[in-house]
Amino acid sequence: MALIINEEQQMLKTSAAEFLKEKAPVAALRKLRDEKNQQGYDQALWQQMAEMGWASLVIPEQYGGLDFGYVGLGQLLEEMGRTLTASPMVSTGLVGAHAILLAGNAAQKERLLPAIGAGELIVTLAIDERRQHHPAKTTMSAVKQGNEYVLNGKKVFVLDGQVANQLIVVARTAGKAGDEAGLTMFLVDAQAQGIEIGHQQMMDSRNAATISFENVKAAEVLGQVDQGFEVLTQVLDIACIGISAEMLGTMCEAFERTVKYLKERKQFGVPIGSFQALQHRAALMYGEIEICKSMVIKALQAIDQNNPDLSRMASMTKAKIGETIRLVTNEAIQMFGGIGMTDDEEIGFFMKRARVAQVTFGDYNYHLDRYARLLGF
Amino acid sequence: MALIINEEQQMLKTSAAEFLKEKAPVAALRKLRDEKNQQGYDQALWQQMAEMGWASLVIPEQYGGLDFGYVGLGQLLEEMGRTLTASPMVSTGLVGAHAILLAGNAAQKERLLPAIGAGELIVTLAIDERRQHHPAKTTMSAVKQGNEYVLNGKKVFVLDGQVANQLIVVARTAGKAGDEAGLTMFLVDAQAQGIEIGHQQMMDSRNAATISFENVKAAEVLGQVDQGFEVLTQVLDIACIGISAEMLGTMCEAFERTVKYLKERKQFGVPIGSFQALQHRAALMYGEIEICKSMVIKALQAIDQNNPDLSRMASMTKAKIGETIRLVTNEAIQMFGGIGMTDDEEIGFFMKRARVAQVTFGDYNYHLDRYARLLGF
Amino acid sequence: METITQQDLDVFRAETRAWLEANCPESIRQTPKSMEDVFWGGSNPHYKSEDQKRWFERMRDRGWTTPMWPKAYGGGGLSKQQNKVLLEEMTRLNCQTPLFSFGISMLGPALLKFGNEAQKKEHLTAISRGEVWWCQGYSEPGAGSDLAGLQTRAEDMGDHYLVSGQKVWTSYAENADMIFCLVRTNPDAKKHTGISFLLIDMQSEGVSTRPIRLISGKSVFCETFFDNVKVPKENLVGELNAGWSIAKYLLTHERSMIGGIGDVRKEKPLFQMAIDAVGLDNGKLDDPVLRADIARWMIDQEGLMWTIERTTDEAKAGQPIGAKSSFFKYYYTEQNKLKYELLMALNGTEAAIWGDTYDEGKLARDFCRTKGNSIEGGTSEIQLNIISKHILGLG
Amino acid sequence: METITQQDLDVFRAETRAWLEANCPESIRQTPKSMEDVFWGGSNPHYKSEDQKRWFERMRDRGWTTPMWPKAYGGGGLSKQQNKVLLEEMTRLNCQTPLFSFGISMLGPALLKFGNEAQKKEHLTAISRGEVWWCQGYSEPGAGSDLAGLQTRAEDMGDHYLVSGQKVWTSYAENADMIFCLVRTNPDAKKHTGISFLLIDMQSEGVSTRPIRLISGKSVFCETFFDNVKVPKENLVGELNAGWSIAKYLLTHERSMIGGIGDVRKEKPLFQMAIDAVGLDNGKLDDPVLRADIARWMIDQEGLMWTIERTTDEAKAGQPIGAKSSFFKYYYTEQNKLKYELLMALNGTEAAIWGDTYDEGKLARDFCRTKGNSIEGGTSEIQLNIISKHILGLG
Repeated sequence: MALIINEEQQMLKTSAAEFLKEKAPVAALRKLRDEKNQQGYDQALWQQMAEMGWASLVIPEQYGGLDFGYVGLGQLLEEMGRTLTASPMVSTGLVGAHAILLAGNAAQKERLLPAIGAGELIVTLAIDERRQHHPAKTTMSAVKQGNEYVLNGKKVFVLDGQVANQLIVVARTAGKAGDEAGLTMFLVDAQAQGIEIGHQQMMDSRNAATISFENVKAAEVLGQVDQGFEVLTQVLDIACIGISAEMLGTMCEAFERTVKYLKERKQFGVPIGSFQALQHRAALMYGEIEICKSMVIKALQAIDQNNPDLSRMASMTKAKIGETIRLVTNEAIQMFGGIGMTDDEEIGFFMKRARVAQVTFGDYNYHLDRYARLLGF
Repeated sequence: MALIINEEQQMLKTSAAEFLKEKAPVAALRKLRDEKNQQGYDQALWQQMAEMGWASLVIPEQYGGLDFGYVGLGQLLEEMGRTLTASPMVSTGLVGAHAILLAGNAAQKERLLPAIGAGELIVTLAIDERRQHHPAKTTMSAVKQGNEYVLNGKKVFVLDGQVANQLIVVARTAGKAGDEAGLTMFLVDAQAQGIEIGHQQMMDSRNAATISFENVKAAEVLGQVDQGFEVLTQVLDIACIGISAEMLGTMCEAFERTVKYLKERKQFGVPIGSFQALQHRAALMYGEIEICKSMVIKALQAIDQNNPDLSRMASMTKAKIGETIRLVTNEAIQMFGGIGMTDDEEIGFFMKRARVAQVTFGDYNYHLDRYARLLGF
Repeated sequence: METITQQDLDVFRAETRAWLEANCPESIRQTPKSMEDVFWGGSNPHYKSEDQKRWFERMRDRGWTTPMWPKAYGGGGLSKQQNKVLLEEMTRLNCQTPLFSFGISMLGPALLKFGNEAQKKEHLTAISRGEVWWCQGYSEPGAGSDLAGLQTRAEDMGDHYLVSGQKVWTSYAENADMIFCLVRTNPDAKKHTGISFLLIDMQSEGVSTRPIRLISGKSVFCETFFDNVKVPKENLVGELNAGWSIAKYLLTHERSMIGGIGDVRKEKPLFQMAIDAVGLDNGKLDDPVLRADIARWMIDQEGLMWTIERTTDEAKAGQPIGAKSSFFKYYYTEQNKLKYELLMALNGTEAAIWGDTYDEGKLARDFCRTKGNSIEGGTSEIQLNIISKHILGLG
Repeated sequence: METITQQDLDVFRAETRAWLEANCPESIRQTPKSMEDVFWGGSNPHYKSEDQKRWFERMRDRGWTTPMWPKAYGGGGLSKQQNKVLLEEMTRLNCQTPLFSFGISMLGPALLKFGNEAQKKEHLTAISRGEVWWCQGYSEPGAGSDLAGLQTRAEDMGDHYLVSGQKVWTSYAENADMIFCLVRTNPDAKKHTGISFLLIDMQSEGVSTRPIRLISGKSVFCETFFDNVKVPKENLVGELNAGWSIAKYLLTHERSMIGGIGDVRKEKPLFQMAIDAVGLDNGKLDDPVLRADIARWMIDQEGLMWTIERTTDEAKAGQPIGAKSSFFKYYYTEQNKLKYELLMALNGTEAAIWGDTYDEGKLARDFCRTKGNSIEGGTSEIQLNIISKHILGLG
């Protein structure tokens, strides 16, 4: 398959770029932040996105979706990365919807997917329990009591957890921390008795929650009991690739703004972009970004093609993108100089978003290790 | 203690520099190589060095030495590093002499140290058994038979092994590979029955040997049976610091030649040293070399002061010096360009010596790991 | 200067020790937690405590807020050796510095070298006595690394200068009584030769300030605007159009301070913080990549500290330091940035918390703040240029 | 050019396949081990085997040593599509290239574009028929990255040029019959405008060569000296003083070849070599730092391959490649150097063995040789300059 996007995908990308530039530029994120918006995103905007089909882009037609494919979704995420648009696209459109799509039974899909697509339902994955992402190390307990399970434990860094309607909670029904077997996904109402949600503003001005579970009754299993790990892995692989596409947009925009600045800003009577040391550093970044672009489209195609190597591709993509966005946003601040350190200048927002995205669904070291593990070394 | 050398040490350094520049410049190493000299160094020159007391610089006066201290020895090694002088200074003057000094009994010291100091005896340590240095993983077996031990196994990368008179062989008298306990050092005559020495020319035009032992009878233990590891560690720490001093000289010389070349070589009508990208890379090297200089003198002083932290200092010094000499010699070739790739130009000799020195007594990764281990993380 | 015998010094040490023990309040014998906790002086002084006030006044009265300045200007008149003794004795008791100000650290040295008698008398005395809070006006939005490219103009109006323009990164300008500035007095001269060094009252008509919010949040930095501000002629320091040499003198001074000081706070070694965050697995940090990164950082950090030590020893032995301070500035700030990169990695998603206050998101905000280390006080690029030109002779 | 139908192509494919199967000897159906094993042609041809000779002659007689060149010049006259079919069918059988030469890859394209009819007739035919071994004379000791700074002079003596100067990095100059050169024909013009493209017989009086020994040992490179060498006027290609445009055309050609080809030898993936060298511990490479380094390298390498793939696809879709070949040249060579750094680390002291022959110290020597990758064919610095200027628009 050629590593280029087709006309339909290009049209979506272009129209998304125009829409976002107008409706959700970086200034909109700044506004959400300065207003201390606890929702973390603009509800009306999300509604509009849903109406355009963004939340149901990869959902099959039978559940009201567009079945447009992942390469297309990637273009959307990339454009949202460029404008740093805050929305439940990642938490719900990418992760929540996928968990239901891949693990849910027919009834669950029919009940939930159309609502997600319509922008009416926020469903987010509650998986991390400590600072480092490591699904197999999940310890949250789910003990069977009659027809129900009782959940106890704590989840952290739950994206949009403060406004979610439904939580997909990964808990341990068997085995011990470190075992891949024995994990189960539960669909839990966010209002359920025993749930306490602590809202947290993150560095990127988006929101996440710390959620504690005290004897929370969960009746609804998503997928198979004890067998959740495999489908969870698929969900997370797709999540990694999706967020990589978003990060690609963020790094491209940050880089382009930096190159523009290098051309405009004068020091010692010449544009600073005429200094060879900065030129070479810019050229190195250009190269790394080219590599990232190839990885993202290759990985997006791999989802569409059910490539059996998806996990390895997801990990290498997330790792490489994570390191490159670190490089690019750090260099951006340095090259903008004092101006880049001020909150008035937007470039800092890119570095902050980069930092949060880097640790979402596993950081560089996690994915580097996983990549090697998958190859058997 | 001030981190500077005193007048006596400075005098030694200056006179050594003059002597080496005249008697053993890089051209002398080239000559040894082109003549396919199997000894690997100039015997007459080594004799002269011994007469000047270089081989007995840190040997106590009672064994005919000068007891001049390690900071002094470091100056000598640094100057030898600048000229890439091939000699048994490392194999015998640094390592062999130290093993005897630290582990030997009075009789052994009296018998061997004056002969080493006089340049008459080559004593080298046979320790590595595979590509990676790792003393505790020694497997060569020494089995007691009456008053003797019988050695079986193979040693590789024995410095100057092809011309050594005596070998200090590290063998296992108890325990298993990985155990620190159970190692013993033996003094073995290089001509002993069952020893087969395979000569190898190394990348740096110096020599090392692969030595196999088949039922070799060893009667003479150096130090305590089964308890060799501790004293061996001391010997190797001193060896690491000594060779780091030599490497410091090599990197300084390579760097200075590179900076000189940057000023002389013209491209596009200007010296290439006027290009900012090269300037910044040179400035970065300058800084790393400054750090290396401080580490070497600090570590040399630590030997003189019996600093209990010597192992950690040895490992950090060898690690940092190894990475920096890699950087500096790689950059040297790149900055010399095509000329640097030719054998006619001497800069390549520096890179080659750097590569061998880097892996001598443990490479970067080994010492980085050891450093962390010693700090307990 | 008269020579002081060792005996004299011993006597001085004994007296000083006794005086400090008697006069430094207990609550002052600890390292201040932040720059917010130190006493800055000024026309509207703000003391953290009665003890702080008492300590300041006692030290001020001995001239020990500026121990080496001449007594005639409110200083202590101490010799270099005596000052060293005083500092050692203060360190022994962990006494806080009684007065911290840019007047002491920056303007003072400039006035001592370049000021006329009247200026010394007036301003040094006020600085010693903590009566005036000074801030610094060098940087401008259009200038940046090209400091000499500044555009703020001071026009000679006969009996006064008329100043218009804008300064940026004027730390604490909101609190300051006075500002020392570089201004352009000859717009036709080559850029380094048309600059003068001027003292301006912040209360003058036409001066206004605006705080700067950084990517890390609230900061002490401000922008300072001059809109046709009248400045008396006697406020010119040094010769007209010769301000650049004063600026250079102070910049070198500043760079060696930034590079040399190290982190004053005592904190756990990085590997210990790593163990706390990630834990050990079979005796090794439970992330082998981070383990190597941290080992590398610690080795470089210790190497840097030893290099500062070695350079100090070499300087004592008479070897010139030259442009080495640029290397220290470069390496120290790059190391500090890297340290925060590692702390972020160690703390994973927890490190991404921002919260509503600085303390809630301290790590993330400190991290953001470190990005400025390689920009302020001369960018890393400028330092590399200096090393390359002045140490290596490339150019 | 007439259009070829799919049906025609299918017929061509069937015929070609049958012919190759009948005419390509079994021993030729394998990848050559090194450049020493391929057939280079020349006036003193050296065949590795009878089969190699037979294969060359059969292909030559069909014009398939240069399949797309016109039949009039000894070529095969194939269309682009036919050539693609031929290559695919050769690949299918793993047939070796029958003739390898700089005449085919470099001089030929230049002559086709810039040569006159007589030159095409004479030289292209000889190249196709493998009768003349050409080498390239661009670089000079004083020039390096500044290729246009060349000093070799060709003076117009009325009926001939008189050439004096020195070339360096003239691969296989010792074996070559002819050399194509850049020479300075107008020393007074600006440096790019006084250069001409000249063909010189290596047998001429005054030409001498000296092999260059590299840091890796013996090499195919030579220095070539011209001492008042007479060159016939008809050996000028293109206009006088317009040689730089020919050189640029060929350089772009060369760069895209170097960047694009990748490693032709099939070898184990790096992680497998690492396992062989270091071994596994609990399923992970028994050196966590090397493990991470290798994972990083492999990720970048695969990313590079995908980027070549993507760029090819984009080019097919009509997006210009522009200066991207500079990026490929840069990244590919830096990756190759890094790979050898990792192989050296993996093999520890064993990698430091040099021995007496290239094979004994192969790894160490190959490693040394890779250091030239980022120098030859335009240094890494030059590539970064090009990316910065032509892709990013900085300058």
